[in-house]
Amino acid sequence: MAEFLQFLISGLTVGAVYALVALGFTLIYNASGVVNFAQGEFVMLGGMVTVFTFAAGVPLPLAALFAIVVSIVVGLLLHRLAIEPARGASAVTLIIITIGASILLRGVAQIVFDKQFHKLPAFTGDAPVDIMGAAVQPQSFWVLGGAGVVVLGLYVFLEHTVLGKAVLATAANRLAARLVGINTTTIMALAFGGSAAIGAVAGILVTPITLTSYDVGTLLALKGFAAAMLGGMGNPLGAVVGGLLLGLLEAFGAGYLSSTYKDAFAFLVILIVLFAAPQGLFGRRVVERV
Amino acid sequence: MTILTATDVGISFGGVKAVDGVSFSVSPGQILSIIGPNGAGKTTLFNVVSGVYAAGRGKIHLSGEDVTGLPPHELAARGLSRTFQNLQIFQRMTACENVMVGRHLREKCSLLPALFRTPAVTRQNRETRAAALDLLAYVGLKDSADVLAGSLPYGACKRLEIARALAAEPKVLLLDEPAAGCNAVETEEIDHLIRQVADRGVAVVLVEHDMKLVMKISDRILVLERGRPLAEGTPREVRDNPKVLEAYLGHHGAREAARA
Amino acid sequence: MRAFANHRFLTLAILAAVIAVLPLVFPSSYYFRVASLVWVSALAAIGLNILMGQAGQVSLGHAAFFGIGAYAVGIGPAHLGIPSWAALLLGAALSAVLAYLVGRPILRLKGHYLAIATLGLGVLVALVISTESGWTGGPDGMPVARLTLFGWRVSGSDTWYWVTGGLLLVGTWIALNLDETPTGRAFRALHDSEVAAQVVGVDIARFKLQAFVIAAVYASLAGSALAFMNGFITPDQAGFLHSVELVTIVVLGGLGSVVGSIVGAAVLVTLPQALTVFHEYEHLLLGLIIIVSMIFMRNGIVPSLSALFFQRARS
Amino acid sequence: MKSPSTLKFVLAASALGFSFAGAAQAQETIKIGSVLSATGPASFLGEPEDKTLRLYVDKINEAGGINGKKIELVVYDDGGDANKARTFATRLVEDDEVVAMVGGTTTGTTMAMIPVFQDAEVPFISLAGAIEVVDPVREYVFKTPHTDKMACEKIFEDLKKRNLTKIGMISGTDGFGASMRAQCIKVAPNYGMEIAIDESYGPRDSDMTAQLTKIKNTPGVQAVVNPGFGQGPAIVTRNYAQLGMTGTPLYQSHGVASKSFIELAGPAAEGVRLPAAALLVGDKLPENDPQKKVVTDYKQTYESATKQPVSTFGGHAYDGLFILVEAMKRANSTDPQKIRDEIEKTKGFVGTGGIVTMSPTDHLGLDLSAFRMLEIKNGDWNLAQSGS
Repeated sequence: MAEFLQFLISGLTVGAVYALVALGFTLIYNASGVVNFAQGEFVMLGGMVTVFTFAAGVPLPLAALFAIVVSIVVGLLLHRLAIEPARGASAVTLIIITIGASILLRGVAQIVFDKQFHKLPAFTGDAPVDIMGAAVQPQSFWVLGGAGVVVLGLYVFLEHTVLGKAVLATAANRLAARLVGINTTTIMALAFGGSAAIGAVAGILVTPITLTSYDVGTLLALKGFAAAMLGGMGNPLGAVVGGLLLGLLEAFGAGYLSSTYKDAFAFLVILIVLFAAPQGLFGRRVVERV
Repeated sequence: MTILTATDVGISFGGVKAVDGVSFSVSPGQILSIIGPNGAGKTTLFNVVSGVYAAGRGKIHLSGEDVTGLPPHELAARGLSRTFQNLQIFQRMTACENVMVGRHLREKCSLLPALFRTPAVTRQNRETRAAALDLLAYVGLKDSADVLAGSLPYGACKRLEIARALAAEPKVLLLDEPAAGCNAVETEEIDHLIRQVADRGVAVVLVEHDMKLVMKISDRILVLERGRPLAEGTPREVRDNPKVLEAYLGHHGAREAARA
Repeated sequence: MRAFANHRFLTLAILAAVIAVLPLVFPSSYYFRVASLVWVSALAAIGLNILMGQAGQVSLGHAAFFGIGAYAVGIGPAHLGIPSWAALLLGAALSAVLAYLVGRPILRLKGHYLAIATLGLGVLVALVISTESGWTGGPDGMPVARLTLFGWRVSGSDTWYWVTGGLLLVGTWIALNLDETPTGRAFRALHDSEVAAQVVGVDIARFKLQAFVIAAVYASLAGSALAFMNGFITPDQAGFLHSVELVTIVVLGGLGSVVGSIVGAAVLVTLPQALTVFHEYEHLLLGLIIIVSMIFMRNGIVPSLSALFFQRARS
Repeated sequence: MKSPSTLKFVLAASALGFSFAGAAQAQETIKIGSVLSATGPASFLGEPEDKTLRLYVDKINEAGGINGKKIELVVYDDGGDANKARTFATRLVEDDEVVAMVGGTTTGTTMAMIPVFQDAEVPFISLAGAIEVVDPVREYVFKTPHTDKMACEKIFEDLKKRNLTKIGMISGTDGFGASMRAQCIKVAPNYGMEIAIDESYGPRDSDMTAQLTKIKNTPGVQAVVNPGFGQGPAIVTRNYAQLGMTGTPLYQSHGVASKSFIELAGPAAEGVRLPAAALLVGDKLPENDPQKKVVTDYKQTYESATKQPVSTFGGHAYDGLFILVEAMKRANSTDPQKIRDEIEKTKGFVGTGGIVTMSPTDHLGLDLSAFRMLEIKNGDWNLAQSGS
């Protein structure tokens, strides 16, 4: 039981980060149809900027806030300078642009920061908490709680604000949204900024546990993308469930099966799910209209 | 002697019965038109018959064989071809290539000779291109043969789709609003074209809004309303059917029908 | 563009001329090495372009087949006693079989779902390669025996330049052949409209599978060639980043353009070599160049430039 | 770093135009090449190597160079990719025409480059860990870091002294971890070690509690060994403390031999042992230790120039460079063949990694005594009291 619980919490903590990355993917995908492979770089920025600002003597909460602001600015610049000029290009062209952006951001990070690993102090100490025999880092609660707040905040924003509804409308049908007077360019900028902020929050929350460096983004982007697809692209709920599920699959795979092949196990499950449900777990089933 | 028979066909999406208990049949050389207002389920019926959607219930027979649930390419192999209401042309291919794809079933298509471009492949290519050019001439697009289909005007695309469908040498041809968006002259041409096709022994099923065209060329007409059959018969019978006239075509439609 | 079949011979003639002439300006055999890398990457990219550019099916795990080809010629002679040339064919056959088996279920998926499924396939293959170290040498890689053909031991940068150049010519020839055949037309048709292709009788599942298998065999052969050339292979060759690199080559060069794949490979292989002058700014510039070229040449280098050229010529 | 060859390259590749063959080589310089993984997954090894080489080449040149000739250092970054490394190796040999090479951060990149240097008969001093670099001995290939096999032996030796024989292993699946894991499994029987459980984690994994829980629940495990490098071992160490496993001794490898490990692992690192070079405990060495001067000098020079804590990885580059420099001085020639011969004759060279004495059958020249068993106490490295 203690063992099971240990795997569970480990999986949820890692999964929460995947979920936030997946959520970032979803937000941008919905608003613009772009799969943003630079999403992992936002997580890196959140962590690295906080680390370096904190090291410069700024209190942690302010450093974190600053990191979020920096990431948002980078997100907006990414949209303004790389995505907007290529408006109307094919999906795969846009994907290559975001891949270029991720190489660029990593390149900048290795110059501005460095190539070493860094950590942040845990927000509320390192002493593990005992939950029915499972030892849990207090930071895990911050990650889970933080992810929960982000998800809840996003939900309230999307469902209960005019701007949020405009985002949903844009997601449902970009042309129609434009016709009813929604400025879809603004919505897209909003999505890039918001998605950058979500990524940065994930980076800040998780750095005390996982450490960070200039190149943590690539793998996170891969896992986040996998999570988003597992849940069903474009569905925020799917992204969260997909992320948590992926984290759990890895933890239980490593715990009960083979730690060497845990990634293989996770991807096998994704493949099987997609064969059974080609639109992911929560994806909309699209009927082709001809 | 019918070639295509649909019996009690139905399909629903999320609880909404888009097509509900529709039956029809058509014989070689005959033109059957399916009419009805928007949302009556005409295109959905086409999609079910041509295998694009899987039928929820009912049976479809082609040349006496039960073909219910077969994928579109299997139906095509059995002689059923169609066009689309919203253009489905191959945008990045030339007009001629579009029609050449239509000849797919008439070509030998094995991979290895293709990779090494054997003389047989080249020869067949030449034959296919010649056949495609004939068809393009037939629909009046000879001059556009080597133009990218994506850059053709709308009316030309409509005719291109017909040419592509004919290239498969079908026994049954489903035409989904072939005259939509065409001017009077173009409509006239298409009218002529369909008649010619039918005269060659092809069974034609037509979905069309242009009542003048429908009344003029149809042998039989099936009227749908909200997925259900409302009436069936010859153009005259349908035109005179009070149900259709009053409840269905409405005032305007009735007058138009009377003039035709 | 596609209409003139004679372009096929013109393209091949120009490519052959480039391959023949380049050595005259090469100052050292290092240039042979870089050019061979371009030919190998181009070969893999041309195959992937048949899948992505012609048939419109994305693969984010294509390096898996590259890796299978590379490791086949490593493992075959070392562990199974198979001659190198046979191992090369075996690798290609293995790639084809794997693509055939996996392609059936995977290719039912569309768009991004297909991307993640192929990505998953790539991750699985790379993981097996780097884990089964008894066979593959693990993450540190394994040596590859030199290729011997009829007693001739193929080695040396310049020899491999000609071998890979020849391979690329054949690969280009076949890809260009395919364009104007029922198969090639079926690929392009299902790319533009699956449903329209189906109703004229194109069995789209079959043709997607064919494109997948062709692309896998191209990648496998390119992988084998690189392994022979290097005499050493590591799991990087099968990894996600290499898959992304292949896709980038295809898109950068131009989807659907055979010449584009060669140009894309030339750019992406030589760029890091040229950018070493900038030392730590290398990655920054690489990213910037990719972004800017995709913004200004959104259909890829070759299609965009040739469109520009034809426009100029007309006006 | 302005390399005229790059310009040549751009011209040749882009224009298909005219050859600019071998101009600019008039000055009397000695060209030394290096291919390092300054970026990519092994960048925290490659970066200090890169900085060390540049730092000391400048120093040597300021002091007048070798036999009156200045050194020209050509460094390429392979990003950890073996195929790229191989290309850069060819470039060094064929285009830059270096007389020797110090580099090859990882075993994978080193192994991919070996054929180039063997074929061209140019000496290559590798900075990679695995034993296969020098076993079997190749004529032109040398290396400076201790082998992973030695690390295993050193750890097992210490375990044996403490009467601990049943161990658990948790290894990274990167090249370093996988190679050392294999070596440990191979030499374990020689020391009477029983590996009760063998777990692994991916190079980028961020949570190892699942694997450690399994080890924790394996009865009878007396010590845990963690072959790995990068951030993985730091996370393992933290998870280890989190799960309350610190009662069981934890051994790290020489792959974490940089102060940043202690920093990253924090208080959890207390009591962790690892085999490492004397460099890390320079200030704690007795005055009569032959390595004392070399390691304290290097540490001071490196840290004041880079503002980063010293690591044994940079030390390997230092050793490689000076073994080469001294060989060139002895050879009094820039002929690669003669340099090679002199490298092989290196005897009693005092480096950061130990005292190196090479021979035609030993292209490493270090023995187990080069390794010190360290223990982390009060946030710093200390020489472990053996047998405690």
